[in-house]
Amino acid sequence: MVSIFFYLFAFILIFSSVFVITAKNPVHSVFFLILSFFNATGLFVLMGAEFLAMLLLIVYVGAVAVLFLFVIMMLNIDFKSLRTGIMKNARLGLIIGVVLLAEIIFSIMGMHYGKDKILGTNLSVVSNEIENTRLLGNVLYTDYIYLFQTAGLILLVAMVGAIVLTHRKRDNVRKQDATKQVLRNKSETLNINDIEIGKGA
Amino acid sequence: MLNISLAHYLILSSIVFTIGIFGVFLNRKNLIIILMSIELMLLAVNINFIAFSTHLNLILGQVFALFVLTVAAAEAAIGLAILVVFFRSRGSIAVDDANNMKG
Amino acid sequence: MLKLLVFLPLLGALLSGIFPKFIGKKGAMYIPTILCGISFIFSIILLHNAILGESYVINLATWINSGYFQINWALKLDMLSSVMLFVVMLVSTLVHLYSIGYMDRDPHQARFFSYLSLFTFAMLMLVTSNNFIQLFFGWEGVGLCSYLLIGFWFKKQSANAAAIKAFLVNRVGDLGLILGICLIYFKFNSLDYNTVFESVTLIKDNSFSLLNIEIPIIELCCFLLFIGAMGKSAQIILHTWLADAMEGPTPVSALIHAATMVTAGVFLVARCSPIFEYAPYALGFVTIVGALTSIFAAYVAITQNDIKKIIAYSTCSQLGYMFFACGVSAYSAGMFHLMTHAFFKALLFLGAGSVIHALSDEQDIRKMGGLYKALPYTCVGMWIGSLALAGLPPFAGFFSKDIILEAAWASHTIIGGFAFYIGLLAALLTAFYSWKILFMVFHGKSRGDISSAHESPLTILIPLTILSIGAIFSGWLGKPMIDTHHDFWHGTILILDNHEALKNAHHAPIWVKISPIIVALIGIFIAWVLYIKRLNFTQFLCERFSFLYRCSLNKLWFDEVYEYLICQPLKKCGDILWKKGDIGVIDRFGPDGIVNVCRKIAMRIKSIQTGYVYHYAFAMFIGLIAIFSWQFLLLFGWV
Amino acid sequence: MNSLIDNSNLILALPEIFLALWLLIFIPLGVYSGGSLAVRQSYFSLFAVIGLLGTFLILLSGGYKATIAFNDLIVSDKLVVYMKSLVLVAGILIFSISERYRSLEKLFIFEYPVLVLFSILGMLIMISSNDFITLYMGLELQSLSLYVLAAMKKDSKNSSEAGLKYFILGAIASGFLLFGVSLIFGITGTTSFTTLATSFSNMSLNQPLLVFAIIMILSAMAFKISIAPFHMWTPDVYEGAPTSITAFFAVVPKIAAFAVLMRILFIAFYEISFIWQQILIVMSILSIFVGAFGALLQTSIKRLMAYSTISNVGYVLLSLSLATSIGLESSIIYITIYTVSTLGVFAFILSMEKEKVLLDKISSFSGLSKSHPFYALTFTILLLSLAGLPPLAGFFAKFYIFRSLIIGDMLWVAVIGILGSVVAAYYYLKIIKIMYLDDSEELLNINSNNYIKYVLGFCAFLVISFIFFADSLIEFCINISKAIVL
Amino acid sequence: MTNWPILSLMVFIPLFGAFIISLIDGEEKNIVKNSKMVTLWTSMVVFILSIFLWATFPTDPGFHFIEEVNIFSSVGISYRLGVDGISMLFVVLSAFLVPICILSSWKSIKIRVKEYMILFLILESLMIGTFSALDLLLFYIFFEALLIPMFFIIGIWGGPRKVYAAFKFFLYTLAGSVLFLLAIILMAYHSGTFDIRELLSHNFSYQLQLILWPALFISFAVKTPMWPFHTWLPDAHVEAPTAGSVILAGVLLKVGGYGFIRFSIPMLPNASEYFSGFVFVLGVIAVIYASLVALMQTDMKKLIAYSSVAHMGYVIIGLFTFQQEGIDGAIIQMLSHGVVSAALFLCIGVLYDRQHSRLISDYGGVVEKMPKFSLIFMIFLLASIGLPGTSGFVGEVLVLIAAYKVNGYLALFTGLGMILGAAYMLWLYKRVIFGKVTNDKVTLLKDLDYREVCIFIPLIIGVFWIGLYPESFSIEFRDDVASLISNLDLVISINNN
Repeated sequence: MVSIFFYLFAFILIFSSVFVITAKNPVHSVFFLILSFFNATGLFVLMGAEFLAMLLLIVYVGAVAVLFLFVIMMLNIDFKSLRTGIMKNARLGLIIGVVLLAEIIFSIMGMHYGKDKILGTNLSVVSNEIENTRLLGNVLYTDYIYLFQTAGLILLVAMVGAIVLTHRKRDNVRKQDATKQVLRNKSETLNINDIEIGKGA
Repeated sequence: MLNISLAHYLILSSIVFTIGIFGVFLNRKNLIIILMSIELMLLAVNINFIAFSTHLNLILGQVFALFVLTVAAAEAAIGLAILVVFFRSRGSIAVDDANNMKG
Repeated sequence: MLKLLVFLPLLGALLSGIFPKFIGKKGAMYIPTILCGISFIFSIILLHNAILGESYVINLATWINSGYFQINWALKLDMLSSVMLFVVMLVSTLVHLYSIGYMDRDPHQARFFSYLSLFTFAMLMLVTSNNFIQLFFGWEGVGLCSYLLIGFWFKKQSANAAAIKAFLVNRVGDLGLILGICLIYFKFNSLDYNTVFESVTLIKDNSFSLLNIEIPIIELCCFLLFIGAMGKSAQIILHTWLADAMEGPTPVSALIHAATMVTAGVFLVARCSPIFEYAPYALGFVTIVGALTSIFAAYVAITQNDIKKIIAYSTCSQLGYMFFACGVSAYSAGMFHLMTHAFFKALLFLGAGSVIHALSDEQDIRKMGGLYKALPYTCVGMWIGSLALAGLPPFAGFFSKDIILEAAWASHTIIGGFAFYIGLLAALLTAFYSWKILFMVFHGKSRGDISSAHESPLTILIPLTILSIGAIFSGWLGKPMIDTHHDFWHGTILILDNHEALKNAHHAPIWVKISPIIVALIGIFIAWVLYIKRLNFTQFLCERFSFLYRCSLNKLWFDEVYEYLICQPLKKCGDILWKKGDIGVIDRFGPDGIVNVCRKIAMRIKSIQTGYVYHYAFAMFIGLIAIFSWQFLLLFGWV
Repeated sequence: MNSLIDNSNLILALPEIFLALWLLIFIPLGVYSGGSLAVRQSYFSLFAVIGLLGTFLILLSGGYKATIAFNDLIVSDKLVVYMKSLVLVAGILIFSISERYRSLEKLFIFEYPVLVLFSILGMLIMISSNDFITLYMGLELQSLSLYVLAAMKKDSKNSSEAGLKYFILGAIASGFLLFGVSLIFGITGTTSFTTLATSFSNMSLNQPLLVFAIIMILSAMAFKISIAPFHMWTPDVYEGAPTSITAFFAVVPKIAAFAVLMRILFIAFYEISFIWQQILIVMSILSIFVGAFGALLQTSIKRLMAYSTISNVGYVLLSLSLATSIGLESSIIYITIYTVSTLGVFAFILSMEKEKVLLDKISSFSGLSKSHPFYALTFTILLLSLAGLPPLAGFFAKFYIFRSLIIGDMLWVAVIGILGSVVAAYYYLKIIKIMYLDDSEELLNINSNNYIKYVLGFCAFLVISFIFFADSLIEFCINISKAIVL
Repeated sequence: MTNWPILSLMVFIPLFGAFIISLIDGEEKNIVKNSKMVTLWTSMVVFILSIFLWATFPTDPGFHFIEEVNIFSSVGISYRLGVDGISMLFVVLSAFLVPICILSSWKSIKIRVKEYMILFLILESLMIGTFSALDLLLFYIFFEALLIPMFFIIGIWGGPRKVYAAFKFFLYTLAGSVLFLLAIILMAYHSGTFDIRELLSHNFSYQLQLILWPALFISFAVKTPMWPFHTWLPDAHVEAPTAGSVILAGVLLKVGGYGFIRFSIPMLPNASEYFSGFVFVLGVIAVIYASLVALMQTDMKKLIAYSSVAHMGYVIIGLFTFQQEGIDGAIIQMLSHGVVSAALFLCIGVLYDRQHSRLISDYGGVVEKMPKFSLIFMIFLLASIGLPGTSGFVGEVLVLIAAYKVNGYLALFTGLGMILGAAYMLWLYKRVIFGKVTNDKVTLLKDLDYREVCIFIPLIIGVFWIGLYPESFSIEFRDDVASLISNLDLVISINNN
């Protein structure tokens, strides 16, 4: 049962990943990315990491992927020109990639943990008495409090950075400045001219 | 085949990782796809972490994956922001156009 | 006294060389002359002392001191050196005196006298040295002065060329000499004459092998020394400079290129007689070279037209005589001839100088003739000189040349015999060209404008007179030199008992003794016929034997051969090495080449840096895979 | 459940905490402050510098005690303190010399100092990390700030391009790092350096996956310190980024990355040095040569400095690859001297301007020796030091590197390395030539800024007088390395 | 024997002088004048100190006037100064030439006088440091640092191709010497010390010597320069200002020879012996090749430069004979060459100052206008040829003699340089000084003035002093050389058995 799901998820994951990088239209890519994430979520669940699976869905599918879509839409890109992309060094890259993959797979086959070979042993989820989320929570705010805070800082940096980069002051855009409005007084704004009768235009 | 071992996950993740790398350097026209490829790479890493975490029964792997997820999100935000800046200055997001500086 | 003798000329040289303005024009001429005169007087006294058996060495200072190589500045007085001192100082003083008159129109007298005195000093250092290195000092010193004096008229290209030639040819000889000295030092660990001469017997059997031939060290040593002598004494092969050296002022030719410097080679051989005596092959070589030079130079001399060149070749020829005398172990005969030759050859040169001076620097004898009226004293002087040169009794040359030929004959070797007959033939030619000069210059019709010719001033005539007297009487006076019963040389010349040429010479048959006179007379007769009697016959002979004539006229093309075989190739070689070697190869493949390679690499790296981000990513990826694959293969032992 | 937030843990992280808090005050301050831009800017800079100074003081007051805190996540020892001090001092100096440039380029926004401070915070975290997770978080904190900083000059095409390239390649590099770390985690079951150090003793070491993991991690670190073949981003980013940020790039992150690399190599992977030694040697020689040759034909001073950096870090890595105490010590010395020299060079670069535009072309320095002898002289001294000529500091830096190589029995590597330094000498010399030997048609205008002048003079002085105080520094570095490698 | 640090004073007084000059400020004219004066007096003080050093120098072998201060105690590097008879003379030579250089550039340097003077003083300090360093690394520091001021002197005040020449000089010598640095480290690593005195008595293994020797050789061979590493020299000489050439030829080339005698031979005796044949071949090639090339030069400075190559060939041959005569000769030859080539460059500088040309073809008949100059030029030329009585001879004859001891052919080929040397030098003299005046400019030449004569007089004295009484020099180093050779023989015989 697990294996069927694994292969299902795995194959969809791989294929959708391939489409992510080959799709001509970036919008399609984003959708394939979302598909990949969904499958990854499935795999996470298979491995017993329910919290992370949910997190992946919420953060990635819910936020990041949407961000991608948003940017794509915002930038008003001429999709036609993007279609002409040719993969010039594809063949060389493919060969090298296959070599790398072969080497990694070969290495994985020979992997040890300690002195034991790990190949072939079933990846079984050990059922703990504490559920996954609680387990994470337990260590996250204690053992890893330092990192947790750091992560916060990283997010802050991301925010600051994103604002710095994308925020523009446009000169021709009128903005409402409440302080200025309140501080207005008569003498500055009003000019009362004493116009003689009959001479006004 | 039906025995899904750690190796299966690892191989899967390495394939995804490789696809991610491929996405970076095979793509000539679209910067956004590069960003997505990076997300794929990080996803592969997360699969690894979780697989090991399960295999070793150590929560550390999941913690690591959690932080990776967080950071990846921040990274995506920054990446997209830079992309936007780039687009504004060049009017294009083609990778080919980003070669003002070379040599 | 010896010290004063040697250094007074130096003082003179420095005074007129460095402070010409201070001592004035006259002073620059007279002071060196007077100083030389004083030295000359000293030299007479010293000669007298030496004849009485005095001999000593004055150590002045350390010169070079390194390991066993310990050389002192020293002055050595013995018989050999005192004779040389006398000859040198006599001629030098006379030439100084002569030059006062001769150079009166030259703007650079001070320089000239400075050079002359410097030369005298160098020659004295050479003569009085107690070791080979100081000898070399003098040797090179005289070479330098010769160079300076030949090139005295620096505006003349030919003079400059001649000066350089003289120096360089001498240098070739000097290289031989210095190598010889090196060899002596190598074997004897000393360069003092005494030490070396005393220990010659110790190494006479040492030998080394060259191309499987065992060559005794001592032979090589003498051979090298003799190469030095050849250069300085203008022996064949290295003779080319002497004729060209006549570009210098005539007094110079008289002093340096006739009487003193060129005889240094003979002096060297005589000085080294203790070594040469143990080197029979080297002696044979000396004989052959001497003989060949004597005939070759005489042969060339007969067709030359420049009065000084004829005398120069004559000098060359006479030096040949001296050498083959030394070659047959008759060193004293050589020295004897050296002395007499100094007189008559200086006389001839000074006479020729007088002629030239009178004719305003005209040297071509074809443009002279009938000068005996205008220059009577000079004419007499030249006659005396020529008679002495031709070896006619009772003039000085007779005695010395005679003994040389007799010694050659008496050595009873093939080489000696060869030298004898060659010497006779040369004597014939000598007489011929001597009278050719006399006839063409002083007698017959005048062929050029000689109306302005007038007798030279007293400063020129006095030296001529003194030298004439010397040319007549020095043969008598010098006779004791070759006396085999009484050791005139006080042991400074060593002759081994089995080399008894000189002893036997006195017992030579009468035809041997007379033949030189006869051939000389024949030579004079022929000259008379050709240049007084039947002038057109000369023309005929030239055409009849045109090959021989051209050979002689062109000096056997030695200069040309040297030019094409040595000078040109060397220059070409230098040019090739510079343009092709340095610039074309070393720079091109060395620094510049490396720079270019670096530039290429830099271009390559620049071109890799394309600016495309996917290329950068690709590079990272490739790097990763390359490293991993390398390690991967390493891990499985496949690399 | 025991809380980790106790004194012993907090004291160790106090500099970071202080800096983080300072930042948290800074951001609202920046957002809500009024007044003109120029005035604000100078206040912000001052504020940032004070923050850094405060951090530095707190750091120094902590002492050198070697301890581990936060569940093995962070560590403090001499190396950490020294490297952090270097980072902070260099950070302060660069901050002060970049003031003028920022006013020139209108980089008045307060986010600039904020991001710089963030990146320094990231570096501090990196340096004191004792776990790959901490390392990763610190690295990312630093990198994300730097990506933004590189792209900060929004109106400049080059700046955004630089940011983009740096970001993409940096992200790939962190992907590599993570993949490697995940494998290490899988193989050993831990990511803590100290635990890793002991875990290799009872496992099979000849598995390719371990090698692969290490290569992945090393590649990522190589990227951060711009070691060939992971250096490609360096010239472009140096050129494109705002010059003050380039100065920052050239010095500060390198120190942090090296500090953490030292920790990885000499603590975590020390047992398995046979795996990484060869790899590092090859990579460092490659980068020595890429750096040396790549710079030869450059016309932009910033690009040239990028290649110079590549070549210099090659030397540091070379001596690290020895896996000996002497190697470690000489690389610390080298980094110190490199920091000073490069700082000075960038102080110079930041002061060269003409008509309100910073000069980038080397050729525009021609005749500088006549118009501005002080700048020309100090710059020359710094360049000669970088070229490794005695008696300047750079010479001793190289001397120690080669000494460690020879002691480590790597003579041929030393020969190759030293030849690279000759090639490198050429392009430094070329700059000197332009300043002293070429005649200028136009004079430069250097608005004298005392900060820059002081920093320049100070660096040049240090470089010259290194020979006099070197002994104590070297002694100190030896102590540091002895504490790490026994 | 004195207690005060005379060597340090000699090293630091010029630096102090340079510092003083850098403080000079005010009107342009005054700056120029004052900096010249300060430089001159500083260098004179150093020269006087060097004379004092020489005068009080003990004759017993070994190092004297030793000073020692630890600098890098952790590595074992110290500031150690000290001289033995050999190096002392080079110190004197350096101190002697600098004032002459300053005087010679009194008028010819017109731009950036202040910097020029500063650089010269730094150069002096470094030269003296090089010769008096007793620490291997300290030696290297001085040795290498010499490049910097020289680079600027060639580069700023040089001729039209100054940039090329300066770069070639700098990079060539740098490339040559970097391997020396590695060798130093290796030597120190194996012997455990940087102290030259200890290293001299340390016995390196044969294998190690064979590795070290080439590294040292390349470094010194470039500096010397030996064929085929010589091509930087003509360029550097031609482009350098006169005083630069003087220092280059007079002192810097000697550093190479000094290196051989101080390091290569005594520290690596077996390797030196092993490679001596190779060195001889290079030396002979240098002598003949450089002489032939010199023959064809059209530029006077280049000619002299090539003659330097030939003369240094003698030096190298002399050194590697391992004979007392050879090494003595080589040292004397170096001293002599230091004086003579310096003087020859000054002579050419005199002409160049007047006519701004160094081409032989631009001259001819100079003697008419400049008799004093011609005389002086002649003296140095003859010294260069190696006429007995001048300084050139002593060294040459000793080298030849030692060469003969090793191999007759070596002496023969070396001796050929004598002939060729005379050929190119005399030909040069003929073309420049003699002959008719063909160039209008020559008629405008003025003879030497008072200052220039003052420059040449000490050099003339030097030439004759060395030539006539070399004992006063050789007495200083003879015993040092003797002990060196006895050590050498000992070590070689031990290792051969």
